[in-house]
Amino acid sequence: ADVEKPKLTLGVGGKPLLYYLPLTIAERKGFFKEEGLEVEINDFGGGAKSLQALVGGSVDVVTGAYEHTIRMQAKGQDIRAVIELGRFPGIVLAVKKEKADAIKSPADLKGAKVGVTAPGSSTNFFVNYLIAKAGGNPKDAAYIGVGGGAGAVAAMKKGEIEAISNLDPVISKLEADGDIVVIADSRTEKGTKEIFGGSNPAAVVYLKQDFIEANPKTVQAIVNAFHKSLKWLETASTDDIVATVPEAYYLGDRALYERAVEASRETYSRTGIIPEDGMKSALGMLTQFDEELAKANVDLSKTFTDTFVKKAAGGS
Amino acid sequence: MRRTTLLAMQVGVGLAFLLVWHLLTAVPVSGGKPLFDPFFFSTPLDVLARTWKDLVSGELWYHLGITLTETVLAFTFGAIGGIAFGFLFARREILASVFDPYIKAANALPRVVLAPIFALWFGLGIWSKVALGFTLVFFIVFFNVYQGVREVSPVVLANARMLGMNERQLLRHVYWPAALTWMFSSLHTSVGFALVGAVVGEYLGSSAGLGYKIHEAESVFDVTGVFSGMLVLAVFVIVIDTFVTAIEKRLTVWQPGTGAATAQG
Amino acid sequence: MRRTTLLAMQVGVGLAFLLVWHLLTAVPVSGGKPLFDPFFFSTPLDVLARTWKDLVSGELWYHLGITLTETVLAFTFGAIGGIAFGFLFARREILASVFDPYIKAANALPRVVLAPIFALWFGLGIWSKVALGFTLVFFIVFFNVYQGVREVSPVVLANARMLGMNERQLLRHVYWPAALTWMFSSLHTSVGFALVGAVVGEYLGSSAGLGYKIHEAESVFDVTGVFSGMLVLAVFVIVIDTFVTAIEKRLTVWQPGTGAATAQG
Amino acid sequence: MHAPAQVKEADSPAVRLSQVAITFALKGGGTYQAVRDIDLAVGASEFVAIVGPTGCGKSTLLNAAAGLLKPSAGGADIFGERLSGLNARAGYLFQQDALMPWKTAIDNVAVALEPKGVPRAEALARGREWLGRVGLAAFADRYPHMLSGGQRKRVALAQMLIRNPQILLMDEPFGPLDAQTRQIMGNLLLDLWAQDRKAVMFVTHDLEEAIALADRVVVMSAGPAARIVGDYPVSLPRPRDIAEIRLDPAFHAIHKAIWATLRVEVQKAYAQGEGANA
Amino acid sequence: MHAPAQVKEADSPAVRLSQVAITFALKGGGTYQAVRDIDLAVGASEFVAIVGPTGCGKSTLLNAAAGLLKPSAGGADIFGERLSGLNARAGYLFQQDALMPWKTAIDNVAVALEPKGVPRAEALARGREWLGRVGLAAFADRYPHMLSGGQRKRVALAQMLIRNPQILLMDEPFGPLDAQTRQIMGNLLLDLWAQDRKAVMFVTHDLEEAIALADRVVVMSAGPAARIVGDYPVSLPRPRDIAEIRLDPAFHAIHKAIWATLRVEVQKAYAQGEGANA
Ligand SMILES: Nc1ncnc2c1ncn2[C@@H]1O[C@H](COP(=O)(O)OP(=O)(O)OP(=O)(O)O)[C@@H](O)[C@H]1O
Ligand SMILES: Nc1ncnc2c1ncn2[C@@H]1O[C@H](COP(=O)(O)OP(=O)(O)OP(=O)(O)O)[C@@H](O)[C@H]1O
Ligand SMILES: [Mg+2]
Ligand SMILES: [Mg+2]
Repeated sequence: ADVEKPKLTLGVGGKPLLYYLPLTIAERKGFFKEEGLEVEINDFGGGAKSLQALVGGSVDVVTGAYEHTIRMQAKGQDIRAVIELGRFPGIVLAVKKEKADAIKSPADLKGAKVGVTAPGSSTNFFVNYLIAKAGGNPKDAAYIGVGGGAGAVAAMKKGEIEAISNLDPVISKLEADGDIVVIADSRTEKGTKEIFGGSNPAAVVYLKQDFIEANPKTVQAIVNAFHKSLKWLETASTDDIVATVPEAYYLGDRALYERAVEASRETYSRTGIIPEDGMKSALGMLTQFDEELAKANVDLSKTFTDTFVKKAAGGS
Repeated sequence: MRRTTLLAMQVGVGLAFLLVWHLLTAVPVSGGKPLFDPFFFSTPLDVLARTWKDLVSGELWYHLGITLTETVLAFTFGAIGGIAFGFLFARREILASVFDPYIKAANALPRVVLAPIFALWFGLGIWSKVALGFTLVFFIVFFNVYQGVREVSPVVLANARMLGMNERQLLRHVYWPAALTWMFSSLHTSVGFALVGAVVGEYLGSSAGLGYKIHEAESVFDVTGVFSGMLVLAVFVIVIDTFVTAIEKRLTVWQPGTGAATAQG
Repeated sequence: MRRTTLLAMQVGVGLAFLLVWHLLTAVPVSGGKPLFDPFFFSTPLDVLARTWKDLVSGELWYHLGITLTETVLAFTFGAIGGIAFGFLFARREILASVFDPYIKAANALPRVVLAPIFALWFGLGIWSKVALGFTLVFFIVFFNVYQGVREVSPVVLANARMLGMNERQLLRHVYWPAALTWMFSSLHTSVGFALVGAVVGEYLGSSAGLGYKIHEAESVFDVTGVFSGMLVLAVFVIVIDTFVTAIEKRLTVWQPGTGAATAQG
Repeated sequence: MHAPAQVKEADSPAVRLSQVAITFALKGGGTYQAVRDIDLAVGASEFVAIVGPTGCGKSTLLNAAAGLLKPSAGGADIFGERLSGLNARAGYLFQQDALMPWKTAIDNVAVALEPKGVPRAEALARGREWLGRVGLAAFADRYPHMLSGGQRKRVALAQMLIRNPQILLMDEPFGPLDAQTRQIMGNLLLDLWAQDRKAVMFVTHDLEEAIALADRVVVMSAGPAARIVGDYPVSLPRPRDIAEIRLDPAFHAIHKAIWATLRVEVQKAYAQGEGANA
Repeated sequence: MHAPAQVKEADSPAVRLSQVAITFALKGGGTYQAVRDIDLAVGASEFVAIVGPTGCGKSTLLNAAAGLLKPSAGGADIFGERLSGLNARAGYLFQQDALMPWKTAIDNVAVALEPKGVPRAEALARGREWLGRVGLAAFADRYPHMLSGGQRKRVALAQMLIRNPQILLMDEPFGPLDAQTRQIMGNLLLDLWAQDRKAVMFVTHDLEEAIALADRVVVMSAGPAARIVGDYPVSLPRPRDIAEIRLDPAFHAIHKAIWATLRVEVQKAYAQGEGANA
């Protein structure tokens, strides 16, 4: 395939995270190459930083959270998702085992210390949303940024926090060690439905609209690659997946990694298309806690372009 | 130069800086957009307005208080540690030579990576931030005090030893005053680093403090919030440094000073 | 002390450290678990084995090369900048007094927050990391050179001026050599910081380098990988520092040195 | 414009201090007036020695003539022009050690030619020659801390003389030298001076040395607020040999006269220093 | 065990340098032998003056006696005991400025009593008294850089003497002082010495001063590898007044004898310094 820009830089905030597994699969399985792309993957200290790199022009394409496209619209940046990678956020709210009796629902988090990856991050909003939904006031809990790594595990083990809203592998690690009890789990279809009443897009591939307009073939190639990746993930066994990712990813603890893959498998998008209700629920969650966004008039149709993914689905 | 002239010039530079910043961020150029992308750069007026709002609302003071505590603690412990070890190593050459490579290696460990370990050991409260700031301040002060002690004039030292001074007295009357200028030079640098340590610590995991506020603002792409946080930091460090300078002036009165070769007019 | 004794002692300390580390992380205590949780602390044997493996596989060299380039560039530019501005400010007192608060404020800005702006300006390649390292090295060197120049002996300076030296000649023959010890003291600190800057920059966003490797290992809870990265860093900085020390020794031959008061045996 | 300046220069003394007073600010707020009402002119080819009790203000006066110290009152004229900033026509041999510790003896001497634009190779050659003249050829590659007190002083002397300045300001140049070396150096200085008659301000504690070398001996009173209390012309014949001239009867007469004045001042100085406060 | 040591002490000279040689390592690999074969004993109540050409190794010898410099060969015995480390029974007046620049004159003097455990108030009082004796009572609160060269030297003198050490090592103590102040200080020193007869090693360039003060004048040869070439007892009566003793005919005889030796050495030194390499 002859694309306009075969050399691409891609940004991601924490590539080894299972959240971004489709990216690693596409890379390792050579799907980018098959599409005639040469992708350099830049890993950032967080999703926000990879988005900043996109806006700043140092990367062309980002695998990041869908909510970024909504936020950017409010900021006057035209950024579009082109394919959905995760249909459930994969965020889990859990409480310390010893507190499990006292905290049964998010509403009981009043006065509790809740660990989130970063203040203002989607894990933070996730708790806010859950508390509000359960009839509590999100402001009544204290939110502590603990990151998404060993620091988060440490915080829970040391008893610095009473509840945690985080992603895998932190959650799987804590679960495996028996430190926590899960209250709300958006890694599964069932859990997500319970929380959001429908699906809720998580990781997507997004680009600047200018770039999409200028390089449609390239974008198509990207989407094709990710689509292949999603299809592969749909059928692959856990062993296949573990064998495909770089060894370094499970060097820490292979069993844990397998467990986490197992737990996350359901979250990956099947079609790559974000459903209408998913977009709405994402927007609803954001506007609830962000005055600026609430004021902005967000046009959801400008957050996702489904033409590429539809073409990719037709092609394959 | 008189104090008022100096102050006027300082303020002038500050205003000039704000003006340039304003021109770059708030005034659209040809393309209709300002030269500096508003996605990354807030305008000075917005930042000042936001800072003012936060100050008035009182919320900022709480966070500022936390960061201040951490900074002061990190600075104090780091400086004391650096001074103590600097003296110890300078006086015990053998210790210095044996541990030299390890100290240098320790100084090169990225603090950001250590943050989880600090969180584990010291919890998520202020102490893990203090630890982070400490590791920055300590090395800067240490290397300077170490060098400062070794730079003592050999004649003055020999004289003091001939006066019969023991190690403690030498420390007090010779090494300490001789190393003072070196020490203060390092303290000026390390005030800033103490703050950086505290803020980065908060940024990486905490529930309060300026770093927390900045991180929060950053997560929702609120540049004005980020810049406002940095403005507060900047003002803040100037205030702390003023204290350091005042102490320095007191402790180094004996120096000839710049006016030494000039008689009173 | 003879070189071999010293080396033996240095190695001894290193081994003792490894032993303690081993005892703390690999030997189970009462509860069946070692004192330091293996989730957070790797054992020395694992770390050495991993480092060896990575070295042999050759992958590490590539990342090391990138980080080395960044560190050297950050160090070089930072040191040059710090030296240049240090001299400039020390020689132009008025500049120094006017800009003093701004420099101190700039030094207090958390680099972690600035990273996106650097990425914007300098791209994601090595230059944004160099910029980050620069901001650390610059201030450390700057403050020390500034102080060093002002500490020149007034009599030596007056003498040189009476010899008719112009500003350039004074710089070369008086200020520069007088500030050298100060400068090197700061360079020892800043070698470490240059590396920290580079690694943190990579950690916050990059596609290669040791910081990238460490970040990768950290996000999958691979403590052995993290520790191995830090080990490589540590060794690395000792090597760079050895160069700095060699240059220092050459440039400061004139100093009395520790053996000054003792005749040859 | 050129001619009148020349005339003026030829007429004017090399250094003229007029109504100079110098007051130091003390830490803590007080002030200390070191010298006052100093009127002193040193002709373009005159050798003036300055003597006075320790701490009276001799170094202070040289500093004023060198432009290193701005007088609190009055001013210094150099060849008829009011001095502001450094005195570029003067060489200054400081009372304290002032060699650059990071340069070897030869480098310390050779570097003095750099401001004149002398190429380095030539500067080194001339430097070596000068080190030989002060008896230190064998010590060219020593750093100052490896030299004895007297050796350092002689390097400083060579450093000053190699530039061949029109005005020599010398503050106890032969202080740490033994009597014999003192004479050798004194004769060296007189030889040079005889060649092109510079203006010299020479501070010493050795009255005999002052008389043996100078055209005029100026005596300062004890401080604070020291003044010039005596100005004695030395009308001994030139060229002089320092060792021999001391045997001259005229020498003794001058010595006696000056000593009478000086002795009183020194005793005053000592009495004052012992007092409660200056 | 106690008694024999006492006997030994009473019998032994305060300082005995035996077969001392001192060699400096030069940067670049060479060495420089400053002195060799030095045998010198200074009795427990003896005043020995050391003279010699500049750079011969006088300061080096004092450093060896003070324990600041380890001889390359031979050794120093202090009251019969081999010196290793610092000589705790000696006070040393350095040739260079050695005051602590961060202490005022009075603090510099008073701090010398701290190692003896004298309370601060008493130390200050005694310090003031000593500053008065050296004529600097009015300058007590000055930092060293605010003092003249001669004033600094006198502060250092007070700093050394206030401790009342058994051995005085003095390197050109009166160098930067005028003739009259020199005499006052010299008399002060003699008075003190008369009280409890310390051992004194006194380096000076002023041969007259050496003779006026000392019991013995030691003459060193020119360096390198300087030796002791003359040892002249001064059998002038005590107590002496420095100014008057010079008029004594015996004084002149001794002066003449020493000068003859010294003169040769100085000329040698000068010739050697001029040579290609030492
Ligand atoms: N920076 C200063 N601040 C205050 N007083 C000073 C300062 N410098 C010198 N003085 C005082 O001024 C007086 C004159 O000092 P100066 O150094 O000129 O003396 P001098 O005649 O050269 O003495 P000496 O022969 O001892 O070198 C002294 O009493 C000294 O204490
Ligand atoms: N650290 C050193 N390295 C090499 N040579 C040295 C060192 N210190 C002194 N010397 C040499 O040793 C010799 C004796 O020096 P010393 O200072 O003892 O002389 P001195 O007799 O005190 O002379 P002066 O009367 O000039 O003070 C000199 O020639 C000097 O150059
Ligand atoms: Mg003087
Ligand atoms: Mg000497």
